[in-house]
Amino acid sequence: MQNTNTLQTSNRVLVVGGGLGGIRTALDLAEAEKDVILVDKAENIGGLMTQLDRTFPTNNCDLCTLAPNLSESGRQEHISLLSMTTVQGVTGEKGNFTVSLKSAPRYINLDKCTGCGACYEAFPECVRFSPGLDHRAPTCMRYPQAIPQAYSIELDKCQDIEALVKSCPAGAINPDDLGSSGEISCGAIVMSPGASLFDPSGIDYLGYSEHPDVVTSLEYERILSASGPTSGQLLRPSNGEKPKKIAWIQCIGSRGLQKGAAPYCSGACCMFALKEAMVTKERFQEDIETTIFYMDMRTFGKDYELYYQRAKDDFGIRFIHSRPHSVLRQPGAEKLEMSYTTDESSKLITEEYDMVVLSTGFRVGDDVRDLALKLDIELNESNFPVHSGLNQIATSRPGIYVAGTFQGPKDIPETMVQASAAACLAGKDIASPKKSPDDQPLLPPEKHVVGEEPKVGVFICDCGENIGGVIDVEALVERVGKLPHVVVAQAEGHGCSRESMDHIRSTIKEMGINRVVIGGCSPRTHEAKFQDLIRQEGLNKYLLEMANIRDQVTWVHALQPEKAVKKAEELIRMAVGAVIKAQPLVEHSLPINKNVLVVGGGVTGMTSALELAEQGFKVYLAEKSPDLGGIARDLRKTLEGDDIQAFLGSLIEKTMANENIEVITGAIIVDHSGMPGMFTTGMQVGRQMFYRQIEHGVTILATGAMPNRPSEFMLDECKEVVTQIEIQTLIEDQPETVRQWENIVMIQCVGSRTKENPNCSRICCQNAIKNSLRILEINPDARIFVLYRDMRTYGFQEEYYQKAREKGVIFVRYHQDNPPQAISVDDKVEVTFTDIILGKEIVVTADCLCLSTGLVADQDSTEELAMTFKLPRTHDGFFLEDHVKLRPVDLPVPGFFVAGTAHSPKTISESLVQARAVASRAQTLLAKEHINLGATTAKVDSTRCASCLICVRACPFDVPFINADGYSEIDPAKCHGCGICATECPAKAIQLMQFEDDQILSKLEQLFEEVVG
Amino acid sequence: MENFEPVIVAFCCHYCAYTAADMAGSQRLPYPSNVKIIRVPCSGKVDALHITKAFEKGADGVYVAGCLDGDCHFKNGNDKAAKLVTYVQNYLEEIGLEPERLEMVRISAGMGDRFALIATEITEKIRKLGPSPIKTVAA
Amino acid sequence: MKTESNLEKVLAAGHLAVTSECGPPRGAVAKELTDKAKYLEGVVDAVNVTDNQTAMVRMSSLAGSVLIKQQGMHPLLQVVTRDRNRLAIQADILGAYSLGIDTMLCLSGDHTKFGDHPMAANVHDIDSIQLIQMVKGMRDESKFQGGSDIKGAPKMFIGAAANPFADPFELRVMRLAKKIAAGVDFIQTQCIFNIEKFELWMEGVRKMGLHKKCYILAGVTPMKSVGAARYMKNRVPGMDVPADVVERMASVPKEKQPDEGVDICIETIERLKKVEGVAGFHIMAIEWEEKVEEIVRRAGLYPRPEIS
Amino acid sequence: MITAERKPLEEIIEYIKPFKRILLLGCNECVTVCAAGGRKEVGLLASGLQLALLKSGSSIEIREHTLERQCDPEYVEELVPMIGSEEAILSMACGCGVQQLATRFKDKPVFPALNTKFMGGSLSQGVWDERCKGCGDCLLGLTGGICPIAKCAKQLMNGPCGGSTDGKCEISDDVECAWQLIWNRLKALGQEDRFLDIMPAKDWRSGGGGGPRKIIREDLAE
Repeated sequence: MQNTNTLQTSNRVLVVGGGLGGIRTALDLAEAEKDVILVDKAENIGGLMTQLDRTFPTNNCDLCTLAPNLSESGRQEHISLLSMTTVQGVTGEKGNFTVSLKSAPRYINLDKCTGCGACYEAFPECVRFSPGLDHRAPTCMRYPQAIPQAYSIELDKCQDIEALVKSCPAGAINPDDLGSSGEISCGAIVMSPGASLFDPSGIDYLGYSEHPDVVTSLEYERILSASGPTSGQLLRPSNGEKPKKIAWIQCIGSRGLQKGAAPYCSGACCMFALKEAMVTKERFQEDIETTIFYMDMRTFGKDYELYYQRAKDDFGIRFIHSRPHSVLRQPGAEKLEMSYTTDESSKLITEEYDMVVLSTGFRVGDDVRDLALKLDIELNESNFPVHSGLNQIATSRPGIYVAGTFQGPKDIPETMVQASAAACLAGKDIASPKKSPDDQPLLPPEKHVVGEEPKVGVFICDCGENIGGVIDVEALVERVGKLPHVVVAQAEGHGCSRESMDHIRSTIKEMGINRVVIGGCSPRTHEAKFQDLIRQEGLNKYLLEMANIRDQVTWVHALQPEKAVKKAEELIRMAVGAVIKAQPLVEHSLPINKNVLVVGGGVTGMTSALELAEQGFKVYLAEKSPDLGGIARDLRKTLEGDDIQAFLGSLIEKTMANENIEVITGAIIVDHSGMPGMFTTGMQVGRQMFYRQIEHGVTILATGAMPNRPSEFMLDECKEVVTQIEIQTLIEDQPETVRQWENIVMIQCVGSRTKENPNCSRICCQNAIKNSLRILEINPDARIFVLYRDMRTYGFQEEYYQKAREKGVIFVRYHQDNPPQAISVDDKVEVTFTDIILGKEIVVTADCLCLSTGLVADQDSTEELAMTFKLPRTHDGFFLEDHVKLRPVDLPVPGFFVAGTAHSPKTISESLVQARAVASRAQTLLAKEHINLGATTAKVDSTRCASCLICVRACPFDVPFINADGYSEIDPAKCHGCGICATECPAKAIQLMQFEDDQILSKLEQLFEEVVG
Repeated sequence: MENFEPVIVAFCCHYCAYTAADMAGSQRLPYPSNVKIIRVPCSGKVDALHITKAFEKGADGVYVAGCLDGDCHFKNGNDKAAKLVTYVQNYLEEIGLEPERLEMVRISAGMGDRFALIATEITEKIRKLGPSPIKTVAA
Repeated sequence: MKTESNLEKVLAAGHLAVTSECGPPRGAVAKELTDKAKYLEGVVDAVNVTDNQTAMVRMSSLAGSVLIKQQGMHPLLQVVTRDRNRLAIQADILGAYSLGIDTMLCLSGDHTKFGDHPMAANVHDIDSIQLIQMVKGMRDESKFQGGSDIKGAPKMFIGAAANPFADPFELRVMRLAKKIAAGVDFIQTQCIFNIEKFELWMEGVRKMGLHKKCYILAGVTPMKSVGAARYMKNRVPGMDVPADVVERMASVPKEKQPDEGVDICIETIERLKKVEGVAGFHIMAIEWEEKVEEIVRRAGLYPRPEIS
Repeated sequence: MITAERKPLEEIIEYIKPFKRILLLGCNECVTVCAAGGRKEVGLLASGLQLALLKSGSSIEIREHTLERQCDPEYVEELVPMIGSEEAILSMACGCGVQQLATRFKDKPVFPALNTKFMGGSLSQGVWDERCKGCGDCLLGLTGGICPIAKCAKQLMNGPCGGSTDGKCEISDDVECAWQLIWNRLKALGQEDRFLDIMPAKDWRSGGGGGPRKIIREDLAE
């Protein structure tokens, strides 16, 4: 019944905003077999990210990271995409909303447009393009892999409409397009409309409106971008020359620092500036001087502190703790003049710069605010949605969720996590549509290629500047085209873009190609995509080889272009050699086990378990200790004042009551085997340590972190020295003690951001603020000193920081090389520190010295779990995600996810977002009925087998056996594909499909072709 | 000999070493282009024959890169690879090739820096050893 | 009396017998052997002449025995199965007896691995027990091992070795029983340092009444130095030198160690005299033959009985 | 199974040096199972020889092939149409195979690439031990299923010598004392009294003492 009228069904989710977050939400839902309508007001989806050049912390090009997602979303059968569309109003309630939509006229029929660009060539002024500094952009698609792959027309700018219509070879231009409006139904709405950026025009002393060389960070990003106005050249807007000295000024429009600035911290600008400065050094000249003027360096994300260190130590970026006084340009002068003072001296320093970049913060755009009002969701004074309790994703209106920068200022990884979490919550509000077998996409039958002469097509990406910027792709194509069996070699811009994919497909068809080589990025990330592509053209997926000429050539040999091009050619030759030997292979699949194992029974683990259990999945929740609750058992209140114990109590109650959840306490994981969709994990349970095994399809690690307890500042020696967790208990349980204190000193970064533990613990700054404010509530006369290195109260925490300052908490900065000293004197602690601004040493006799010790990975348990599950960890012992931006809660081993502080230190509400995100990611796997085991399995040639048992003994998984016919048999459904049996087989009777000996030997032969020949 | 550019074949396991190589890429950590990677699912997949053939074709150095101790995605493929490398080193010695031309290394997926460092060190080592005697004869 | 052997006569008369050994030289100089043998003249009842001891090539034990015999002493011919097959061994036995040699010791021999010809084949056509059987058959039934008759059977007094200290310990008594069943007349044991363990073995021997079926000569060795003690403890297979013995050797200065070794040896003999079933002593003073007389005298075993 | 091990490369090179083209022949039976002469080892030896020869400035054409069994004439016959310009055959079979080849190809030199070692079995992956000397008169029924002829360094048939220590043979700590094993077995089977039986001197005729041996099954033999 539900499917009879798809337009009217409310059994789907509306995602508003086609930026990275919206795409992630839509993809998660679609992969979980749920229907989505994705609307975006722009002509092509991609949001703000399409304007960025490279993004931290990996500093890779965004377009190439984003592109696969976009083409994937363009393909998804569950997603309907409405571009140039806005939401006009919403009625109804959770489960049954009616949304009125309005689409602006594009004047182009999307079904007909091929994105050929003829209209733009003929009438460049009529074709729409909008990002900053756009007038010199080389292409008027928003970015090379645009989705939909179509232009849009600005009809009012067109003089000769008839000629414009005729210019289109596809007949796609429709000047009579009036746009459309209508209503749709949906069960839940996810808002990810993104944010705008602060406009610094109003701040005179920064000179943004007067001097072209003062740019915002996003504009600077466009200048760096390969598809930007200068085609990726770094040039001064004023005179087109290369800049030699560039400065960044932080906190523009944030932290209430300027006229009209927002009170919060924008969270991402510090990393953004670091990235821009590093990319500047890396891509252009080492000798470009880069200086960052900052208030507090807020590199609080996972491994971000290391990134900061790299910027400082490896790239030589200069950091000045100062708010510049002014940016001026003397009449007739070329350069900008910046004046500032430093902490150490009040003398005004003036320096000359070629360019100044303003790190402008996030704002809620007016259109977004209006949209929110139409949706009737409550906003705070900065126009961000008010969330309910600890759940950041839920708005005040049930059924409407929020993700990304509209929820609060944040960076890409956190946006991606929120997007998945929103998919989890929204997906719960609708039912999964019943699947019919006809839903399978129809693929053409596979062509028979065995015995055919190999006809290889080689497609080489330039990947924007990534490859093309280092090597001459056209010249490479020419040489590769001469290789034996290569019938066509051609350059593809971004091979993974929809346009190029279509191009490759048509080339395969036209030239009758039966084997394909892609020269581009890593098969690790893109092999599946190109396999699908050739399969759509009727070729078996395994008739493909990828030559990794980006990650393993141009990215690492950029300084030696001749060597890079030689190596790229060698790698392609090797790929051609191997693909010629490739055979069509059959993939194996097995039914999936839909049970879930959640390891760790803290708030994160319980939340993930509940989300999945409420969706009908059986969840085993394994907790090492005898009780649920984890570290939250020791916590009382959040910064915002939420009662953690009340929350925890109800969470435990719900968990215990849910009949789909089996809580196993006292559980120690001891062994593990299987593959995604069919894992078996063994654990020893309870005091008797009895052994049980659990079969499950996915595994979620929510094992938490540990409070750090370094032996510093007399901690554990002197009873007046406590940690933030302990002071919190004192405040709540012994207010009379706290009331008697005169002086309290808090020291930040104890045991964090040090040589031994270089990362930031993220939570300590807000803990110090939280506890300071609580102390002042019960003891308004207390004098509180917070000794810090950088106050990292990101996002809305900044407002509490301001409040603490207003209430008289004294914040004193210290340098890492001159830390405070503490000695015990009677029942007090004497703390000595240097006030940098006063230039004086200060001694405070404190009643309590509180150390912000943060969180560290629980090395013992993560190490053991990492060994058992074969998972990688970071240097400091946290689980290492598969991709920090695009797959932030997926672990590299398929079927494994990580959430909460096992990923990195974070607050409870941030952990809860991840908990829901992993629930969403898990559902993308669990929604499938079968798991594809791939074709990389070992195959026995029984005519060669000597039944020697060597494979039987060698297999790490005990798969081979000698069958009734007396030969070794390997069940492809059980084979893990390591190839060890193939290596050890003395009769060479076993080959590992896709990695056969002749393929490997052919690669070697081709590599040395020149050397020998 | 000063301008000698060795050709080095690195058999890298998919789950750790190859990923580390990609990681070196995304962190833009340069290393010599002399190193050519052949991806294998597990370092345990590398056959003695693949190694000797590499030398036969003209490699100046070969290394097999697997996961860290105890971290093999396939339980113990990396340990098997390490034993194989020792075995082949002895064979190379018998053949009359310097066993130092072959090496086993272990890298985890996250160690882009280590990958670049190892690639650089091995290239320098092979450069010092000079061209493979096989190649000198063939040329 | 089965034979004309002087050793058998001494034993049969109920005396504590004393034997010692003399290793033939690694060359063809007879004097080297006869000089050493002189130290034993009148001190022992029979002189073992070793057969390529520790698998090192030496003058043959048959020739050595003949030289000893020419000195007027009583040689005890050692024969190992390692170097010769049954044809050669039987031929040698006939030859030996024809030259007046009437006492022999049947051994399997140290493995060639330990000697200077590790590349040599280990013959082992028969083992030591089969050798005993064969010699007994030649003596008592006048038959060669292949079954044919011997004209003029060699009347050999048949000895064998026993090691009470080797593993598995529980087989050590049984193996002696097998040797006795095969026809052995007397036994020379491995050097005894661990007296407790030897007594334990003897207890087993007595339990089976084996001490009544053959003569057991307890093996003793004077140690020259603590180094020698350690070497025997660690390097010689089947040798059991308790730690306290090594410590005792180590507790005296180097120049006093030879005397200490002799003292230990004599004390051992004194203790073993009290063990029921011990019929005599085999003093292995390797390359230290000059000390045998002192040991024999101080142990109260001198003079040797003259029985004809 | 017959076990074997590759000869040192130097020795093999000495054999094949005079030739330009050789056939390197593996065997898919015992020597494959003991990882000495199957297809894999054929490939590795070919590559190793090629490398060694290239290094010394010469080269050779090596054709690789593996027969099901080199010790049977019918399988060897398969080679007849194949052998063309190959001047010599290098066999990776046991001595039986090498001799079969030499018998069949009277005008071609045949060389062994392996040293045939012993009759044994696999102890664990990659480890084989000697179990049988082929004495032709099996006495395992008397010794608890463990052969003192094959497994005792001195072939003692009547119990352990005085060098047995902690279950190990005097010749090496890596070698187990066969008689310790036999005794353990006898005890486990409750047949301790068997030990007291004296095993008489062995008739070695069946073990090769009577010259080269042959088995003729009259019902099968033509």
